[in-house]
Amino acid sequence: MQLLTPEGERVAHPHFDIDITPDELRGLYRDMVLVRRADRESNALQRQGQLGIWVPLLGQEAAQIGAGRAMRPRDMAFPSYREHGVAWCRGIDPTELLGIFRGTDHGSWDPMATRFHPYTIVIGNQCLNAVGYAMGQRFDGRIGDGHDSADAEATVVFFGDGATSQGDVNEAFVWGAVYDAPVVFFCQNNQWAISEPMERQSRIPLYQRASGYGFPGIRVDGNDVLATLAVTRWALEECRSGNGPVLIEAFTYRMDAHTTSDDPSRYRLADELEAWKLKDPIERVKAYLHRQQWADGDYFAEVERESDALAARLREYCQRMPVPSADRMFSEVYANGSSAVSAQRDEFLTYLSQFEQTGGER
Amino acid sequence: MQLLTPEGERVAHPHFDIDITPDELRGLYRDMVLVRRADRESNALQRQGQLGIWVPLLGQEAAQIGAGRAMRPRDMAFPSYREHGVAWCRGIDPTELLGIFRGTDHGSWDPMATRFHPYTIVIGNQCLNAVGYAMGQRFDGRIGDGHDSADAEATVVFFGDGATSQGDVNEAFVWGAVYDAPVVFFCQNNQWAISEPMERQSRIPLYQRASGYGFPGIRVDGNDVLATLAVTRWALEECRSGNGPVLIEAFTYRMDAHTTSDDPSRYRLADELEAWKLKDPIERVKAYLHRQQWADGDYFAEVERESDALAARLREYCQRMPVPSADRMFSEVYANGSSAVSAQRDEFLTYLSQFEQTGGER
Amino acid sequence: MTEVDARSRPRPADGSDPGQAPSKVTIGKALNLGLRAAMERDPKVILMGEDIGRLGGVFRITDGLQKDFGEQRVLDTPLAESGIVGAAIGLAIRGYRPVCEIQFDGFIFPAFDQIVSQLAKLNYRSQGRIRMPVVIRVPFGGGIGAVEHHSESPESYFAHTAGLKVVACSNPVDAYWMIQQAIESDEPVLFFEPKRRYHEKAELDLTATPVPLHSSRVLRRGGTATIACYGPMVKTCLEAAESAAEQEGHDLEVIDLRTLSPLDLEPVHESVRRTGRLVVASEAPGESSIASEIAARVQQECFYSLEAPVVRVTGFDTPYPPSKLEEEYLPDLDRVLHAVEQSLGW
Amino acid sequence: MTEVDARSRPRPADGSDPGQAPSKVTIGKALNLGLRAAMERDPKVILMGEDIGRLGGVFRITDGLQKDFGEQRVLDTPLAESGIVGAAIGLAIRGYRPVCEIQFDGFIFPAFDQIVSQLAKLNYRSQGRIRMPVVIRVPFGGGIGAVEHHSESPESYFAHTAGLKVVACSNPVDAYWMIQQAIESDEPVLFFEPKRRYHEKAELDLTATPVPLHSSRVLRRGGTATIACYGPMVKTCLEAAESAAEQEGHDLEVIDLRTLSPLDLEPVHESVRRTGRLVVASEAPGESSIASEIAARVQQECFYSLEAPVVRVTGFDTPYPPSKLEEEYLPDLDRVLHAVEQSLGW
Ligand SMILES: Cc1ncc(C[n+]2csc(CCOP(=O)(O)OP(=O)(O)O)c2C)c(N)n1
Ligand SMILES: Cc1ncc(C[n+]2csc(CCOP(=O)(O)OP(=O)(O)O)c2C)c(N)n1
Ligand SMILES: [Mg+2]
Ligand SMILES: [Mg+2]
Repeated sequence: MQLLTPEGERVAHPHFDIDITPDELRGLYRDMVLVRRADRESNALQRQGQLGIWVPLLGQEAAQIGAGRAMRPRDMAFPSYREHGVAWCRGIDPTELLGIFRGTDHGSWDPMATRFHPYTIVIGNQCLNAVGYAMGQRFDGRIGDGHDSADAEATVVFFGDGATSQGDVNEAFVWGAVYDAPVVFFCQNNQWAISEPMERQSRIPLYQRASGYGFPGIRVDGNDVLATLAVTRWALEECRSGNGPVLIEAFTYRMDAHTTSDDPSRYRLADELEAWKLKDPIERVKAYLHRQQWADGDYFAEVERESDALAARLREYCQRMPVPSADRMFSEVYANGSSAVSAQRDEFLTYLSQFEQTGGER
Repeated sequence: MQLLTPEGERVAHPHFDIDITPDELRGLYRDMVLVRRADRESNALQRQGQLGIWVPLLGQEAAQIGAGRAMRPRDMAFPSYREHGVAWCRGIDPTELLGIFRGTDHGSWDPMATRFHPYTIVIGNQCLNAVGYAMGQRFDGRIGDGHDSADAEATVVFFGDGATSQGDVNEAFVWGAVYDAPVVFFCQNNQWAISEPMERQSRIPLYQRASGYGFPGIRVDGNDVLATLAVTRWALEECRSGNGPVLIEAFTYRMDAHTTSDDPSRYRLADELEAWKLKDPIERVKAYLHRQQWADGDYFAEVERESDALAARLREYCQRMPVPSADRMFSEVYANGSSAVSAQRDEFLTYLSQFEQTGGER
Repeated sequence: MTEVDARSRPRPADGSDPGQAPSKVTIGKALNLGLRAAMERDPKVILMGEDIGRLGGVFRITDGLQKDFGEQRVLDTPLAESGIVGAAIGLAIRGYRPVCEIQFDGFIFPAFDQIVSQLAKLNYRSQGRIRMPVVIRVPFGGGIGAVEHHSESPESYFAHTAGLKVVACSNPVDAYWMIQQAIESDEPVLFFEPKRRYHEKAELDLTATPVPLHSSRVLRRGGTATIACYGPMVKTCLEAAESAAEQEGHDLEVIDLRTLSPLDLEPVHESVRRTGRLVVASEAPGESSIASEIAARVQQECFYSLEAPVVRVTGFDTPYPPSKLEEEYLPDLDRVLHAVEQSLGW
Repeated sequence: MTEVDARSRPRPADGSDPGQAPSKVTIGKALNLGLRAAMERDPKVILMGEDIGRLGGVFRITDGLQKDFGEQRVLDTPLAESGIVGAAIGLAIRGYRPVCEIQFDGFIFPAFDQIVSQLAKLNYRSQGRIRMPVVIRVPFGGGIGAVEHHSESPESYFAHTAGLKVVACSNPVDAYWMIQQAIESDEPVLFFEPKRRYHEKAELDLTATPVPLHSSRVLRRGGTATIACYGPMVKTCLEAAESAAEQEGHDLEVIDLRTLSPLDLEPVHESVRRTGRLVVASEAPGESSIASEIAARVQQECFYSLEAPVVRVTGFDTPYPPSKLEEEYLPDLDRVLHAVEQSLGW
């Protein structure tokens, strides 16, 4: 499924076409440029020793912005660990992602207020959690004909091509189907699970997995923000009206390393990257905006300035991030506390205070 | 897929037809009668307090004998806990199953010699183990064109409709497909997972699950021993020639309780059972043997006598089964032993011997 | 069954006469009543598990609840434990209070990853923004003549996992209150039920004030030695204490731990300071277990009071044996007394 | 790299000069060499895991092995840990000797069910007819500044599981021999590798006779107090002992446990009988852990020798913290010495 070719030409589609205003498309363009810039800046911050690790989204901007912008405020998102673009769409400032990678926290945003769950690192876990949440949406009467559609809700869960091999992800397909849960399974097939190509996970295209469970699966050009937006909107509408779940395979490419600790030159050829560069998700929108005269040089320059400012803000923020104090280790282990943890905290803080008193080094 | 109707009429099938001699069919009949009888006797032994629990196969004789008889000696079987009929085909005497249910052992047969793995109780675990074994068959060069087909091998793994929801089973589909493992996934859909009907596990027929993983899935009338035999033979041949895996859904019915501890009247209607009785797997073969004049009253009486003898032998065997001595608890915990376990054994046996010395009761 | 419950349900399921003085109920029934009370109190409480609906669970703990509360509050789930816990987590995020039943102890392991990586950590990870009011009920332990995987005592795995609370009930009164307290708390609670004691009976006074969930409790006072135990071993240890009193004139103190993580060892320390001797009894394999933890802590806290080392009497460090051997495997009255003798003979 | 290895491979991967005296190798390299030696010796040895082939594993422990032994002996598997262990079990039944790599400690939990229910029990269940020569390699512990789930110390879960053997190496020499011994044994071995020490170097004498796999080892003799430790804590404890010797004139005995289940505590008992004091050091949360087990057993075996309670210095009973706090979380030299002081000050 494609609506915008790599050359920036608009193509029609019988089922999934979309009406897009110049304003909207400029917005999508701006989203993609800004999240890419935040991603590159964070990557650079890692190189400068400011972050322990970074997980790049480079190349997956269209998939994430398309999906993220298709969601309504009431919808709930369950990310994996690479969904910086979706986070952006949920109103989470890129600075709020840094703590995870700097090692100061496990995500600083409010998952309930933003309807964006904490990043999940154990591959696949979040898919079952998302299905449970979506079951709750259904139990709450938030879907189906009877309900005012403005109140209707659905859930989108994000995972990778590698994740499709995990038991949890497949159990999520079972549960989603059996409970008609309003959940969109959004798989970003970026062709690689660290060093392993898609063929190590499946014989057949991943969107076909859904057919084994009795719900629709569709592959979309994940580098085409319009197509991704259209398909995700449709899938969410399916869910909100009680026909969920839906599996979307966004066919895209991880243009950078798996993480800053990874060295892709050990396992993939540079040619592959070059070929995918021609399908860049941002370039094609830029070309189309140009061609349609929906944006001019001034506009592009303005977005550029905005992204410079964002990068500068990230840089500055990162360097000023406070190290949490030792008692963070012991806080919120339990909702109601624990005698054992409190005792350990007290003992450890007393122990630490020795050093302060003597001015000693540890 | 059906080759023999419930009324005992032979129907043709374009792809899966089978040539069967009178001898062979009598053999299948005999197999089914005998395993049913062993099953009923074991069930009765439980009622008499001789077994802690029994897991009936009643109604699933055709599925199990069809699959079991399709296997060659070199093929490997991984059962769940209800595969008494398959055990029979692997040359395991029904007495060898009793220890599990009487609580004297966890299965007394030699899994390597019989190529019949121990019963697996944790739902789904065996599917991954079977795929691993089948990968080994492939690594050993036991499949494919280059190889003499008499040496070729494959694996059959048995599981239920409920099991299809487990992560492990779905991971087994992934691995089987990715490694082209020569494994037949043999799902006995007996309509129930204890009290839960099929609809709690899947929206769509189970054989369709395979399409999500890119290998063939087929539903067969699991109460039709000929059809099951034909389809399993075909599937094994697919595997042995390198085209595995294959999923077979044997559509059948659990005619008794889940186990002797279960009370199906709490969750299913007697009507359902009555309807399935009309599709009894043994009756239709008997009718066909009659109709074809491949067997007469004498033959049926002979099989009856044989099954009486088997039942008597089971009864007798069961009552004489020795309780293992206490040191069994400590043996074969590790292949090379363990200082900790040895110390515990010595201490416990010394402790026990006190009572013997004093003649005291424990 | 008291009037309180009788009012809301015309025919008490235990067959007792409504409006009568408290009658005896089993642990199983007490759990059922406790679940019912929690569900009546809070519409967000939902039950999830295999065969818990129409069948009422293989132990009938949820008997009648689907009939009365509907299929949306008592879910017969797909056969997938990771799914049960994983979906329960999602439902908890959505504001529900799921109570999951794991059919048997040995079947909790497919859910281990969701329990350890998500359930235990989400409160911490989100700095308290995501609460995890999820209860996982686990009928545990041996002694019922079952086949493999149906007699495990996996509680130590969870006690070793930070972020989980772990409790075990040993009698109907505790069962009734503790299950409700667990459901009411905003924390993930692993709730272990002594399956071979499901049929033990006691009077249930619904007007009593329950003891706090995370506290242990002295069930029998005595000065000769202390026994700490939990779950199914409590009955064994109480019987051992009676026997020791009758036969040897020993006066054993018996403490029901009730909370396994965090442990509430104050009553144990207090007791050991008086008796100088401690036996820890548990069905589970002893190696790197809760029993080890108790020994490790008591030897520290009561170093100068201990007149003998802490003695553990536990299941062996072997797989649970075929059931004909389980009487040998499980610490029984004699082995508990033997451990007491070891301690006294030091 | 010694001549032995150099002969079979013209260009040693560590860049050393073949035919030279033993040179220093890292733990990571020693594991790589050990795996290579095991694979050369026995064609049934196969490696399985995520990214272990072309990439050589995220820690490069399997570097170059797929190139030399082919894709059928070094399998880049689907992303599914239950699959890795579950398939390894099947391969073991078929006569292979699989060595599984779990990419990081926190990702072993999806495989927990297969490990606990099948891997640990099949030898027992089949009365020894099915052997389980499976090694599961787990880079474990913290200290590398990683994100969540990459710094766990899950070894106690496996020590508590009957049927598994559990070991941890702490230096290149042990790494080299222990991995080969684990592969050669017919038992399932959980093999813990101290990931933050992968780059520690030592000389590797390939002609030496290795100590048996399931034995602990005194690394430093001393009479003031005993420290028992394993894995990444060994280096910390040796440094602590040096520091205590220099600063306080204390003479600490340091024992590397090496085998975590079964424990080999004889050397510990022997030592404690001399020193009267024991500190157990481990990164893992202490509750119901291997450290608890050691304390429980030593207080029993050395009751009259102990001049102070066994002191545990461990990770806290909390989830592993964000990495900026890990220096506080992990027991460091100061905390080990503080524990020694506690013991001495009793
Ligand atoms: C259960 C588990 N196993 C292993 C890992 C280590 N790991 C992190 S990312 C990754 C690859 C994921 O690939 P994919 O699902 O395609 O997502 P992508 O990283 O490409 O976005 C692996 C193996 C993990 N995080 N969790
Ligand atoms: C992991 C696990 N969970 C739960 C159980 C308890 N249990 C035993 S059999 C069964 C139902 C199995 O149904 P199905 O797969 O259809 O097989 P059938 O019994 O019908 O042959 C359940 C839930 C188990 N054995 N293992
Ligand atoms: Mg990927
Ligand atoms: Mg079934």
